Amino acid sequence: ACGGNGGDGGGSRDSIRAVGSSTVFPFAKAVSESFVRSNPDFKSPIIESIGSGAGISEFCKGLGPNTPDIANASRRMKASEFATCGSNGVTDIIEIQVGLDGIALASAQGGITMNLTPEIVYKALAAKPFGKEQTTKTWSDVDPSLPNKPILVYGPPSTSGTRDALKELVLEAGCKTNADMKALKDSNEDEFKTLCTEVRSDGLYVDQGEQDNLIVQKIESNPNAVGIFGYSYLEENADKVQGLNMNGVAPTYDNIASFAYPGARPLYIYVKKAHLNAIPGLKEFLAEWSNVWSKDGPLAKLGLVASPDDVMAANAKAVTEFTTLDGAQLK
Amino acid sequence: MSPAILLLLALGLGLAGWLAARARAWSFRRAKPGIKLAALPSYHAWYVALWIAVPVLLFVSLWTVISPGLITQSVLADAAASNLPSFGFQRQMILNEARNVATGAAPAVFNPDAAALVDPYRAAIARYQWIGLAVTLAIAFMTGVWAFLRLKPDFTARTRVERAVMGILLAASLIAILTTLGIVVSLVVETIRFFGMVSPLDFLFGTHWGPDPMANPEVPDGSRYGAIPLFWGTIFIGAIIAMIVAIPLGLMSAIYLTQYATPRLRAWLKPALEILAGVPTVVYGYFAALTVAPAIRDLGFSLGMSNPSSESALAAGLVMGVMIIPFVSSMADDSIAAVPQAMRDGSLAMGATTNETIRRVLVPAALPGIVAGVMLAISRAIGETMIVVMAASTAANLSANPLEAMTTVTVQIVAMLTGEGSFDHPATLSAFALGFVLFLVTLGLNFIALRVVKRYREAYD
Amino acid sequence: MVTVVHPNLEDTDAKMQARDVSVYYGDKKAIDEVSIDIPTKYVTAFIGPSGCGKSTFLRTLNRMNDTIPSARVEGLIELDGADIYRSGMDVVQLRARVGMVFQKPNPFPKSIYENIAYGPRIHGLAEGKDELDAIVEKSLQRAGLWQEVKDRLQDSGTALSGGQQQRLCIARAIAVDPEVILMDEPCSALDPIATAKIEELIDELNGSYAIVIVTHSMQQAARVSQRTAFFHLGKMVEYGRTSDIFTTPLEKRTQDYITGRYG
Amino acid sequence: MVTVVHPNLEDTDAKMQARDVSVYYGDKKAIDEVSIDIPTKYVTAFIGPSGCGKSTFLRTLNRMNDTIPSARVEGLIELDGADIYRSGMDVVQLRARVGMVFQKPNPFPKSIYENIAYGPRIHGLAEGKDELDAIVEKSLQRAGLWQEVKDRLQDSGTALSGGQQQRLCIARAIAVDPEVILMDEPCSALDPIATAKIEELIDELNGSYAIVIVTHSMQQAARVSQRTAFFHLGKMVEYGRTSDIFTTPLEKRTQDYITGRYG
Amino acid sequence: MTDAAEPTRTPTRTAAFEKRLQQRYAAEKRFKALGLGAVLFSVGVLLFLLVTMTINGIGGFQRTELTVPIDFSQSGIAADPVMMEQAGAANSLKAQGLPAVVEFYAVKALGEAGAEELSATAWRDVADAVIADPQTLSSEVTFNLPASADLAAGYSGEGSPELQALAADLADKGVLEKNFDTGFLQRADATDPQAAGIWGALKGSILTMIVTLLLAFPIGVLAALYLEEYAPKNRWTDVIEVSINNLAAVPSIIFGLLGLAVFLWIFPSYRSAPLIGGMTLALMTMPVIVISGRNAIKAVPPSIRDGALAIGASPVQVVFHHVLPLALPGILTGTIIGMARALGETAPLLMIGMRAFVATPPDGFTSPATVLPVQIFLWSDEIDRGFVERTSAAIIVLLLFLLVMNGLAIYLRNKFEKKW
Ligand SMILES: Nc1ncnc2c1ncn2[C@@H]1O[C@H](COP(=O)(O)OP(=O)(O)OP(=O)(O)O)[C@@H](O)[C@H]1O
Ligand SMILES: Nc1ncnc2c1ncn2[C@@H]1O[C@H](COP(=O)(O)OP(=O)(O)OP(=O)(O)O)[C@@H](O)[C@H]1O
Ligand SMILES: [Mg+2]
Ligand SMILES: [Mg+2]
Ligand SMILES: O=P([O-])([O-])[O-]
Repeated sequence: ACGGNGGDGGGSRDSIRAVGSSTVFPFAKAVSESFVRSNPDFKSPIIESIGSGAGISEFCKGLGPNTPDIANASRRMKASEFATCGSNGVTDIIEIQVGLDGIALASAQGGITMNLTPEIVYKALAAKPFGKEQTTKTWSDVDPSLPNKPILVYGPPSTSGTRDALKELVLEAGCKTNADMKALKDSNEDEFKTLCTEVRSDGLYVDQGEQDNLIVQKIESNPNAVGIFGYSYLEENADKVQGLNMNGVAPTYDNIASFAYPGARPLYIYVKKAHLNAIPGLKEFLAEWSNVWSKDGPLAKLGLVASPDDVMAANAKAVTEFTTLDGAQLK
Repeated sequence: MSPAILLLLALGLGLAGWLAARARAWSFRRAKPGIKLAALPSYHAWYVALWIAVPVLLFVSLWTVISPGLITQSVLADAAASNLPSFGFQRQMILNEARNVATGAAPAVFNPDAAALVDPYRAAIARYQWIGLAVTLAIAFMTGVWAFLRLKPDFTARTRVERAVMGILLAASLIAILTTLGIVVSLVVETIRFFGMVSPLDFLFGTHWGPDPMANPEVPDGSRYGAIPLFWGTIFIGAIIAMIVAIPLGLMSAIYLTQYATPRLRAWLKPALEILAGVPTVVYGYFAALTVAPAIRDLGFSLGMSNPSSESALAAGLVMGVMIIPFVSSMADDSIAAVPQAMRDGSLAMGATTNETIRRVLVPAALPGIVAGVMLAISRAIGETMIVVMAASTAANLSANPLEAMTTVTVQIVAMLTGEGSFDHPATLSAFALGFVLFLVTLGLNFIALRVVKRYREAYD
Repeated sequence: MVTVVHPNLEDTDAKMQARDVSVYYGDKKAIDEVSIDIPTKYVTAFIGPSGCGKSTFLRTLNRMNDTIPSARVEGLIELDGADIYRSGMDVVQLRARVGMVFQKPNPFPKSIYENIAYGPRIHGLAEGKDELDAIVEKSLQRAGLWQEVKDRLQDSGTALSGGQQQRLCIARAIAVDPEVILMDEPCSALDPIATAKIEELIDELNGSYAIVIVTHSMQQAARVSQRTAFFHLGKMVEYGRTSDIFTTPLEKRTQDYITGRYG
Repeated sequence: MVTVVHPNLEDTDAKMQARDVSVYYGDKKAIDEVSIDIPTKYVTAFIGPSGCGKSTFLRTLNRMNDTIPSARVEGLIELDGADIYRSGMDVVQLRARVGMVFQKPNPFPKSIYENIAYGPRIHGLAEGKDELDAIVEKSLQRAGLWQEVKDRLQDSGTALSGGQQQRLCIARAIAVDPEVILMDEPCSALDPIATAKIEELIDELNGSYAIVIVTHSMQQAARVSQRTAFFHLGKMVEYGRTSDIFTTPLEKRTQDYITGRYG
Repeated sequence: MTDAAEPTRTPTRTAAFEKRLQQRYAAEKRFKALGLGAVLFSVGVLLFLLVTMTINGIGGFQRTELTVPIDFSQSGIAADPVMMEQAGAANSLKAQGLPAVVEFYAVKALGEAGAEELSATAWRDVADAVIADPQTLSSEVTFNLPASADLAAGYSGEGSPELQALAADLADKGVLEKNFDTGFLQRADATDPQAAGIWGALKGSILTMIVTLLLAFPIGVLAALYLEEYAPKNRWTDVIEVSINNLAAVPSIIFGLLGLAVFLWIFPSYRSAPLIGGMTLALMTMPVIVISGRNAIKAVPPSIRDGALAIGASPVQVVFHHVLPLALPGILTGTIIGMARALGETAPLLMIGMRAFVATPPDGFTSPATVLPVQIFLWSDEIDRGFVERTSAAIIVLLLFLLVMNGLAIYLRNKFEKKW
């Protein structure tokens, strides 16, 4: 909040700061650990999990020691965010796709099982499914073929990229199965967004804060609950929770890597080029990412799905050459 | 020069002044044996020492603020600085790096640009070090000599030194006011900003809570900021469930410990209660989330609920109640102890049993104190954070079912502010408004309670 | 026995009898082998300099010193011939039979009515409101307070004047229908007019109850009592008819005290 | 002036002079226009019933009542002719010159040595350890305590008996070489033997210091003092040679008090 | 007190009275039992809490390790002692293929499946050993290397059946066991419960407490002295008094808001630093010290002050020579209790960012850090069974500190109670 470099308040900072996605958080932590052990000269990076949206908004506040060097994101930066960044002087941004993740819908091992489709999820979670009052209380209210169990979904909060992915990849897709809605998209984009992506707030969808771990804990202790979180958490806790099929496809490594599972999405980190020379170790930190993101690397053990080879190669280049992001590519 | 060294210098100069002045005072005595000094030599010494150390310290703090700027300026004037990048932050970083190497804070430069600047930095630092040192010495010398010259046999050094001491004491007690002011100002400023975006009516009387931190701050949606469910959750967990646990248990514990327990037993049980009071809330929270909440969920199932919440208000409330027990107990203990022995004797002499005496005489007589204690306990409970953060929900439900999930004011403050607080979004600012409400309510409770306790204690004195 | 008992003291019914009673606070002996008969029909006064053990001895008579953890009683004290310190003795019952009034008036912070009704209620002496009302009225009347408070029975007992409070305490003691009433300097916190009222009251109660009164005022002892015991340094020095003690003390210490030589 | 001063009182050097001194606690007048000369060479006793203002007046003499926020002094008090309540008066100096000993012995919870050495140290009366040792020894000797404590100067002052503690306090007061010593019932917490020692000590100190002693024992006043002032209800009723006051009191109230009619 | 049921009691009143008396004594017994029950419930909860934490926590002080003998003489890895002194030593060993060597011997000792479950960073432990003593490179050494978190879970009877079977198998072979983990007290936070340690948070706590103590103690004591000894009775001092009493009862999270809005606004770059944490907690602790300090000062008998004043000590001398030394034990007791509370405080520190993940212990007052209670909070959100144990272990460490502090306070209080 304080401006400039005046006096001591502006000060300097000699450790890397990365904020943002809770999905990327465990990977960033692991990279940070690995970085510190390989480079004992540098200070440990400080990583905070505040959600992709909040992370990017913080990232875009400007340059300098009081803003983070890296934003972790479980979705791509939006054009609007890029514009905000630019207007705050954050113009040269390096975008690195560190891998893939899927949003997984899951329940406890031995808990409720369903074969979901985006449409079902949309109908169960929307504030106003297809513009009508939300009345469903049980899954069988949504679709008679589903079990007669109460709807209780723990999911990501609005600051998170996982929520954005949920909106884009699942809810909107489910919404568009309705012809009216599809038509609405062209006629009134705003209305469409509201109707298709607004999540119910009557307590059946519980927004669990920036802690995917907690969601896992919650559904583990409640066999009727469904959780929505990154695939990596599913993989990490395979003994406790099970993925729910979507369109008949199970959330597995291969299905995500092949984009067969509808919830697959890339994970990014955004880096301020201007900070590269200013923050000791930042370059090495980026290099560390590329050291560990391979398919048989340590991050894969934590549940990161490696990017396809060509993408990985391109990003490995970005890590060494610091190619900056062109805003025009963004949506 | 590092502040630590300047600080040591100030102290050293002060010490020198101290010794010199003391010697001077003794010399008065030796010059005229039998003369009575108006103050002890050590007070003369302190007088001079203060006159040296205080101005030097003031100068040193000023110098530590301005000298880096001066140094940087002189480095920037150096030729080697001409090819620095124009971007302020990066340039600053390079400069910092060079300075760190020059001062020995860092072993080597990461950035080649910085390497060229290390020597100019060394030179500039050395130059300003000397300047700083010279000014420091000059100040010390001037003030020291001035003070020294004032020393006379009849100089009332003690009164002056003591006046300085009193000033320090007064300043220390003013910090309390500053803190209160700091709290009020920081809360009020942000709360006003919040109410500039969201109407206080929506906030205080709305029944839907669902701030969206990603929403556009320019067009805040007041209907998402209705805090009634939070207030209800706070009251339900902290003032109802927790108190249902804490009041009877705390009161009975106090009664047992003060009226029944043998001194030996009390010597063991009282510290145990004190330990209970000393357990950090995060541990209670962990206990609530890990042990109590699942148990309550199972209870919900066994009661035939189809889907009991695993973050029920009951779990948080129960554990919070346990946390409050020692607090209620010690307040009740105090109030009962304040009832004069004569009351107890009077009742016993009528042939009342101990429990009749307690229930019909002691507790009614101690009631104002106990009620005040309960008010303090409630204020403690509604301000408690970690237990509810860990065991209660973030879902803002307006329900009277203790097995349902509920959220509280403190949970939402933490939820809105952990991570980066960007102070221009109503979602973030709402935390300050919530904090302000919490502050006012606890303040009111405390104020009334402390008044009651005080008045009531005086009544029996 | 150290006590000098006046020879011309006729035998009377003894309501309570103490034999070789010693009281200790921890290791300290506060009462040293005191023996005395408390007669049924008279007022007995305990006098003596401050700290001589008057209060201590008085409190042994209804076991109020059970409330002091360090206090320990040796010897025998009987009420109607039954040892009150025997194991199995019911203290609650004892105290209902041996009432007590304290130095500083200590009404409960409740209404006047409740102050009186408290005892009968806990002991179940009244069945129904009417009986209770009757007890309250009778007790207040006996204590000479009825006229003054009958219109404000619901006012707090602490709102009364000091003298009224003390009479309230006496009424409270009477309400449970005791056999003995112990009074520990009941007037020392009162002004002369209130004191006179209390003395009058004691005169009236005399005969219905065995009354023991501790006082530091020899005049008061002379006025209200028929028997007087003089205590000194934990010992009972002299005991006899009040008139005898004040006119013809047998012991030098008694005489010194009565003539104001110490105290 | 309300005070009756005995006519045959010869003029002596007055160390301190009080003129029309009144002392208020808040609105309450505790001392009412008292005027008295404290002679340099004698012991002056203040006597009077409890609450009559003896302590209050004594404390005005070294401004110890400055420590009571509600206390306010009117009138003039002079030490060697200089007003001690004038603005600019250094209270610390005053108290070093006018020492005080309290009713309850109040040694500091430090060693005996430190108790005595404290005053000389803060006033800078000794240069070096030897001088200080000498002062400590001399003060203890004057207070008649040296023989008893010389082998255990490092023991805590609070470990002494009551009488020894009180003598320690007197030694402590002497150590700063005062001109006046004020004593407020110095023996009331002591047994007769310790009292006798203190009285002996006062006799010895008499002549070297102006001594004022408050006492509730007329015998003590008669024994140790040469001048006596009788206080009653805040007024000084009578002042004169001790022998005169006790044998031929001029005022009825004085006579009543001396003969034990009240108090 | 006498026993009600004793038959020797002679009835002296009506039968109804007697009967009622029985009931009253029964009520007395019930009431007493209720009171005892209340106390025992509280004590029981305390014991239950302590026992659960201890049982869970024992595991947290251990680490599941695999035994791997490595014969370096065959490995072809060289290290000259000089280079081993330098910072990049581990990287140099990595470049020479140390991870591969470790893996080779792991496969040899544990089989393919077993080697898979060696922690990904196990080679670093080997590297550390080599750096500590380059001589190892010429001999055969047996290492106890951390197993993966999954295998550790399997060994504890959790997780997938395959891993449980593998763990049982390895344990049978004697190459898998739980050992006391000295590193737990030396390392900082980590993603892998097997690698996580408490020292980072502990050091953060210590640094924070130092700042708190240095600020709160002198300010609190001086303020207490002023208010109790010198303050004139006027509106200003009333305001000070009321503020202090109220501050003592303000919820701690409000202090967090203050820290966030004021301290972090002045020093934005010290986010997450013990300095800011300590300042925030100092404001919270100061009123506690003032209040207990005032009580301790009040307990010094006025006769001591009178005695000193009467020999000509100035008010300042009276206080610093007599009152303060006598009140000090009481003040210290209050300070310790206040510090213990600060040590257990979590919420305000969450507000000022002391919840970030930092993989190394802080190296100063201004470097980002976390503290013990916050670490507990963070770990409590982890689902891994390993973290459940680590959390309990961290709680044990925290409780030990608090017990010691509270014990010290109680001891001080008892020792110096009623000296006069
Ligand atoms: N609770 C107690 N613990 C220890 N000693 C006590 C206690 N109560 C009284 N004493 C001591 O026992 C002795 C007798 O005290 P008691 O109160 O009986 O005297 P008293 O004659 O009633 O005096 P007073 O006229 O002052 O009331 C005294 O020395 C007193 O200090
Ligand atoms: N600090 C005070 N505040 C208000 N009134 C006081 C204070 N100290 C004494 N008094 C009142 O002033 C009057 C004189 O008190 P003082 O202590 O001087 O009497 P005294 O002659 O020394 O009595 P004693 O023989 O009991 O010591 C008394 O009525 C007393 O109540
Ligand atoms: Mg008595
Ligand atoms: Mg007095
Ligand atoms: O925390 P997110 O990964 O969902 O942004």
